[in-house]
Amino acid sequence: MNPVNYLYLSALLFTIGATGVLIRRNAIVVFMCIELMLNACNLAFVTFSRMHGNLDGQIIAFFTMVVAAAEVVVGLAIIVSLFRSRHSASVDDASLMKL
Amino acid sequence: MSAQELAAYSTSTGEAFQFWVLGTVAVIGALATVFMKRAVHSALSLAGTMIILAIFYLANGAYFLGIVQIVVYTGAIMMLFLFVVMLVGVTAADSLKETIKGQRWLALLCGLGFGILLLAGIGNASLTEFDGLSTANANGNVEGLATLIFTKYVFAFEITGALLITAAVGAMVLTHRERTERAKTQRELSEQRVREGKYVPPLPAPGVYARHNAVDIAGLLPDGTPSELTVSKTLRDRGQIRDVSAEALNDLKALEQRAEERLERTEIEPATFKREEASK
Amino acid sequence: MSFPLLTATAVLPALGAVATAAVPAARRTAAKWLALVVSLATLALAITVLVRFDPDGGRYQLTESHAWIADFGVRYELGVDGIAVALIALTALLMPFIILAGWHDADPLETGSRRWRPTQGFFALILGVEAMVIISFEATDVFLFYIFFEAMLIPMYFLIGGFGDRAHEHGEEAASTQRSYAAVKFLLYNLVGGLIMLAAVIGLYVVAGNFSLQEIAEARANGSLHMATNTERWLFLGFFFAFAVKAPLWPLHTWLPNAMQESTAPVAVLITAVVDKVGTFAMLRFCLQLFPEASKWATPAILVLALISIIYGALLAVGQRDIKRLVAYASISHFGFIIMGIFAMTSQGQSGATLYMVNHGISTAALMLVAGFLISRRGSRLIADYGGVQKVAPVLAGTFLIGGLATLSLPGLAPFVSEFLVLVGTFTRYPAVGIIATFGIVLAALYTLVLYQRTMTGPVKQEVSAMPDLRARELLVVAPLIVLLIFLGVYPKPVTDIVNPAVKSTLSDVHKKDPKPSVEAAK
Amino acid sequence: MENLIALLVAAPLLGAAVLLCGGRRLDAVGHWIGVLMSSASFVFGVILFADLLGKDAEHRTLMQHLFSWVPVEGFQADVAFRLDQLSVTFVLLITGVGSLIHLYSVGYMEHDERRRRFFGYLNLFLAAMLLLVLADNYLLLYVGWEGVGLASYLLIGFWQHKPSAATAAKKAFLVNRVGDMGLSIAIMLMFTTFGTFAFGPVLSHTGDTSEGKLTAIGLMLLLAACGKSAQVPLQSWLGDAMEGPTPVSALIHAATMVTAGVYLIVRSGAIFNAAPDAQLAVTVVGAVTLLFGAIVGCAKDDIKKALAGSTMSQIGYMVLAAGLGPIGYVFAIMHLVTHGFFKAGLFLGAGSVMHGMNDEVDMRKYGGLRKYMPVTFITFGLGYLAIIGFPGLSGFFSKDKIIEAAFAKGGTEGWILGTCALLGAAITAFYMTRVMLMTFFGEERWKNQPTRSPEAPSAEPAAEHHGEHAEPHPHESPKVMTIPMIVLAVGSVFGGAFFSIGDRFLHWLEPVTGHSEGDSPLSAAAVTGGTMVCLLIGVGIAWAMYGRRPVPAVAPRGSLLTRAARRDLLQDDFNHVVLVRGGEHLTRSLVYVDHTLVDGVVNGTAASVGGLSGRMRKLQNGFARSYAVSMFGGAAILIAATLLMRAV
Repeated sequence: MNPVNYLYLSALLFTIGATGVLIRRNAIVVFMCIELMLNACNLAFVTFSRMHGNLDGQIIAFFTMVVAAAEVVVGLAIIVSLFRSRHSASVDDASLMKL
Repeated sequence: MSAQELAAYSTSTGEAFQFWVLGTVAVIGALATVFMKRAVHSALSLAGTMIILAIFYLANGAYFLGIVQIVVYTGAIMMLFLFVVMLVGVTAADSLKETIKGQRWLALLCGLGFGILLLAGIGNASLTEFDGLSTANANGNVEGLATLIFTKYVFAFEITGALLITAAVGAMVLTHRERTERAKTQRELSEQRVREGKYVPPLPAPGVYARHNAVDIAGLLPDGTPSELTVSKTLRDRGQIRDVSAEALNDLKALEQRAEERLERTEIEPATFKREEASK
Repeated sequence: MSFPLLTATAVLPALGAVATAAVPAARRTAAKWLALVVSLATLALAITVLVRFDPDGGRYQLTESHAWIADFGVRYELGVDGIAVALIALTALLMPFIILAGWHDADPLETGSRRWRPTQGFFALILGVEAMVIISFEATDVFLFYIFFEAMLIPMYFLIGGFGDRAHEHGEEAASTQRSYAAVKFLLYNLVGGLIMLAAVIGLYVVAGNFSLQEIAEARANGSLHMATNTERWLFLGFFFAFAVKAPLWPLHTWLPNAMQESTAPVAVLITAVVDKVGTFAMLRFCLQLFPEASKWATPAILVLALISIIYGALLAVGQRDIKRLVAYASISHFGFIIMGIFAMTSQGQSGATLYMVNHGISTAALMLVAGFLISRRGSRLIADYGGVQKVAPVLAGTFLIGGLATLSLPGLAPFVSEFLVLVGTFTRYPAVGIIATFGIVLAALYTLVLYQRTMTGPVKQEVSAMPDLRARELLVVAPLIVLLIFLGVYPKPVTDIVNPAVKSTLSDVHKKDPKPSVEAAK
Repeated sequence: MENLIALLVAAPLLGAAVLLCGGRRLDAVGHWIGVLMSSASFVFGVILFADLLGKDAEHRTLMQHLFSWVPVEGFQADVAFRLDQLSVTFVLLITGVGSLIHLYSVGYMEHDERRRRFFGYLNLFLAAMLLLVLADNYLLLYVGWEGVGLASYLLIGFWQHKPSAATAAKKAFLVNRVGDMGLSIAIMLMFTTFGTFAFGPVLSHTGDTSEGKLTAIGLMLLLAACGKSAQVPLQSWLGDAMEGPTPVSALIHAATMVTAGVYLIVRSGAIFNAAPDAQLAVTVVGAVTLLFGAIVGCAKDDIKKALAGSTMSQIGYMVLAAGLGPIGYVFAIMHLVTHGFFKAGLFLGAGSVMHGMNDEVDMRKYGGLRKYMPVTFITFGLGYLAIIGFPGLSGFFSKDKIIEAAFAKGGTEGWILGTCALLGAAITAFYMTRVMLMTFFGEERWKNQPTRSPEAPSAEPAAEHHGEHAEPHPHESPKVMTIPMIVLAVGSVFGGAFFSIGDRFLHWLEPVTGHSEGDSPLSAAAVTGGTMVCLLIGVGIAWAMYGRRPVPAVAPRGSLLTRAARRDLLQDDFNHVVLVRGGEHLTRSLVYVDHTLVDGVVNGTAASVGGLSGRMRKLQNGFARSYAVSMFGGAAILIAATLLMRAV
């Protein structure tokens, strides 16, 4: 089997995650979808590192994880405070982009 | 031959089998993440997907990452998610009904197009030959990563450290609520109640039935309607009050009817009629 | 590495602007004095530049050059030729008068407005404009020039939109809306011009590989850099369009009347006497040097436009009912003369045009500032609201008349020399154009005298009967300008001596020789 | 000795500067400063004149080069003066008569609180005029030329609170500007032709260039001359110029402004000699103006306007003579000088009459004034005799010579021009007699009727003495006014004789202007006889009309010609309809165009952009997710693009 399939898989997962971001309103779920996308990328990285035979890909994936962790922490904190202020976790409710 | 070489060049049929099975599961998990009504379920299915990804990492010779994936992601991050979900409301199932006109179709269309393009891109990129990680992982995957991290990527590494700290502090700052005045003592509260002249006695208890832990069941007022006051504020906010007034009345009816039957008063219709009425 | 005089001349007012803006709200007067002192110091520096500059020396002097954005060959390159020196001197000279004239223009209406600091802002912006104008006169790197040519718009925008005449015939509400309209119009016009120029600048970089004016001019001269005819023409048009907007050339002029009408007199002077000069100056320095062939190709069209500006501007000035608008249209007519002189491509024409820039700056300043004093007294810009001022305020009327006579270029006052040079220079090569342009002289007399007659002469209007004559501060503003007008009218040699060599080399860039007279009677 | 030349100009210029910048503290002595300065420059003039007399004829030219004025590549304009016989003649006339008028004004403007400024302007006027006649190149001459225009603007509009005065001043300046345009074009032509515009080179090289160019230059110079000397078609400002105080009229008409045109033509003689067509044009203009002015003069009831008409026609004589070329130059100048004397005298006399009559200017309200103001009467009378060319008086000599010269032109031209000149002489005699009779003879029409021309300025001296509606009681003017009149009268009596006996003037000017006797078809005696006959006819008719019959106090409707002449032969109406109205319409429509068309295009674009963005705004619904969709779609499109690029 050709490891390229891993890439196909990651692409698929990424797309699903993206679509989720677009159609879900619950901020937490949206967040999960973002995580899904990140993971898909990580998979791609890892596969690439295997293909090119060096570890840089894995390093990047590692950094991605770290950053993702940080991002999740902050993001969830934001969600919580949002929920406190306006008893809902819906993305649309929170959107004040239009004055 | 050891897993190392195996991961390096050829991909054994075993891996192929593993890929096709677990890959399917992963995709299903992803879909579930997106389409489950309740956040908890989404979180769980995402966790499943992540574990499968961890396995794939291992299969791709990224042992360290595989472990980290399980420990950090599935172990820490997903748990964090669950915490928040609990905090925000487990049962708060948000309807999947779309509010923005055409959003869903647009989204699906974009997703479809995007996915197709991506796959096509990967497809026509000639990635047939590949040299495995045997050399890179020669003296241990972890050592290999470490050397890279602490030599080539040391600067980025430091920065990510700073980033993590910032994130932690940021999270605290965001969630921390500054208490402006001293918390009121019991005494002050009661005094205040008396002064305001409402709810001088403590709030009424919830209607507890020995059915399950039922703090979420409102107590009934004499006319049989449930009283919001009897349920705690958080539940009220989440709208997780269970209204059992109807069944209570039904049970009452049932009781009466049985009593009637025992007393050989057989006019079924009214009873049934009543029941239907009650069930309304 | 000697002392970077040019940089200092530009940086000093910039620092002054920052300092002025930083003055605390309560200390208004301090800010004013600070601005005044800074402008005077800048004048001193400009004079040193004037002194250090050797007319017979190299073309660009006091040059400075440092790498700036190495990847794109952008350099921080300064250098002045005679034309630039003259204009820098003019700018630095006018600033103190502008500041003095605007002494009370930015005092807040309601006293004790702590938060907003209009006065500080006003003077800081003026100094900022000065800094940018000066550096764009000095820049010999096209990109550097472009940056400041555009950046100039920002402070000007706020000056026009933020500070208007204290009294307005339609009340403060209408005033503010019209102000903002004028400001936005100014900004849009110049931005459009600037963007087109930006495209041309990039194009130039693509063609030439660097931005240095001198290098490119060199390369063009010795043929090592060859441009395809069409390329050169397009680039030229790109540059010229921007400059034509800045120095309003018909039909791109309509922003000027609004801007000058709505802004306070000192700001109006700033626009027409200083900022617009950058446009005409840039035509002379960039268009002709970088694109000699294209310039020659475009000359007929440009001359026609200039001619239209001259006549059209003058006619419209006659038709105006608003003093400031009238002066604005007069300026449009004068800019027509300047551009005509530049593109006549004769040494008389171009020396005249340069001289014209200087003289027009001074004369317009004199006329406009006096007009401003007049308007501030009566609180109206409409000519019809005045009459018989000459009887109640003779000094004001006298200075106004002298300013007007300078505008109609009366011999003995500075503008005459330049205007006549331009006319002669044009006539020697394009007699028809020269003759038509002379009609502008008559029209100039018409609008000036009509303005003077309607405002100053006749029976005294009841509203102006209590009008005070010029105060000491105002006299201090006007008198030096008038003295200067007379001096340069009688003895323009100092300026021409500086300008002539620069003009000569510019002409050699475009490979043009003055037409010889049919009879050699001079010897 | 050369250095004195600059002082000629400097003195009055200094005076003007001091008086205008001096401020109120000079009010007390201001007028005397003015008189001092002008007479100082007269003294300088006399000294220089004496110096020139000392030299022999062809070395009578002093040059002074002050500094290089406008040095530009190939364009050299210097501030340099040339004093030769021609210019010194003018200098003496200007400063001499000018000083007298200064003196006269001291009395005339006595009660005007702005007298100091008046004298400042007068000095400025003298300075400009002197610069004009002393300049050594045309550009510097142009400075004086326009300086004169400015001074006249200031003086005519001196009573600015009178709208009529302000308008007249503006008109004068504008009409002159048209002339100036001609001069500047002429200078440009010279520059392109000769590469310079200094008198010496230009006038000495006229042979080297084509006649066409010279004709063009000549015509442009003629246009300039028409503007300054009020020749048809640019004469319309002269009548209105009477809005100024009377001394100003005297100064403008007699000594300075209007003579500038004649000076220009005579000075540029070399050019005209080489361009016959231009010369012809000059003579035609002169002849037409001569008759035009005379006719206008006949119809006016306003004494000053009548005199203005006569000035026009006298200048016409000079221009005519100047147009005749070497035959006439000298006589043009001679008539100019003598005219300077008697016309100044006449105007000062008229001023003195008005002074005594509450500034009444309508001659129909005069009459029989000879008893009341004898000195004025005598001086005015002498001036009158001089101007109509009464034998032995100065006008006789100069005008007679011009008429001879006109015939001497030869050919039909000569006949036509000569006849015009003769006709002019007759009309002159008529209208001057008319003025004389209406003013000083006949019954006293001003009796028992309040006379006060409504628009007469309160600043005029007599107003303080008499109330608004007082019957005038005529009185002789003070010494300071009469003395200049007497001096001028003397000049106008003996001037001509002095110049002509032994052709003094001719020999004096010949080196500069050159002279040639034309071949006159008539003998000098015949011409003189003809002139005498015309004179008598003119006087006779006037006597018949105004001397025998009483003059109606209200002007009769009069014939068509009379009415036309009262309105300056409709020339003003023409200007008004064609130029003023047309100009107004043009400007108004242009303003409209500028606002709607030029500006409208821009605003239109702006509006359309605004509308478009208004539509676009609908897309921004503020929902994060829909933005996300667009981002995602964008990403998809990017990928598609890259793939396509790689595919292609």
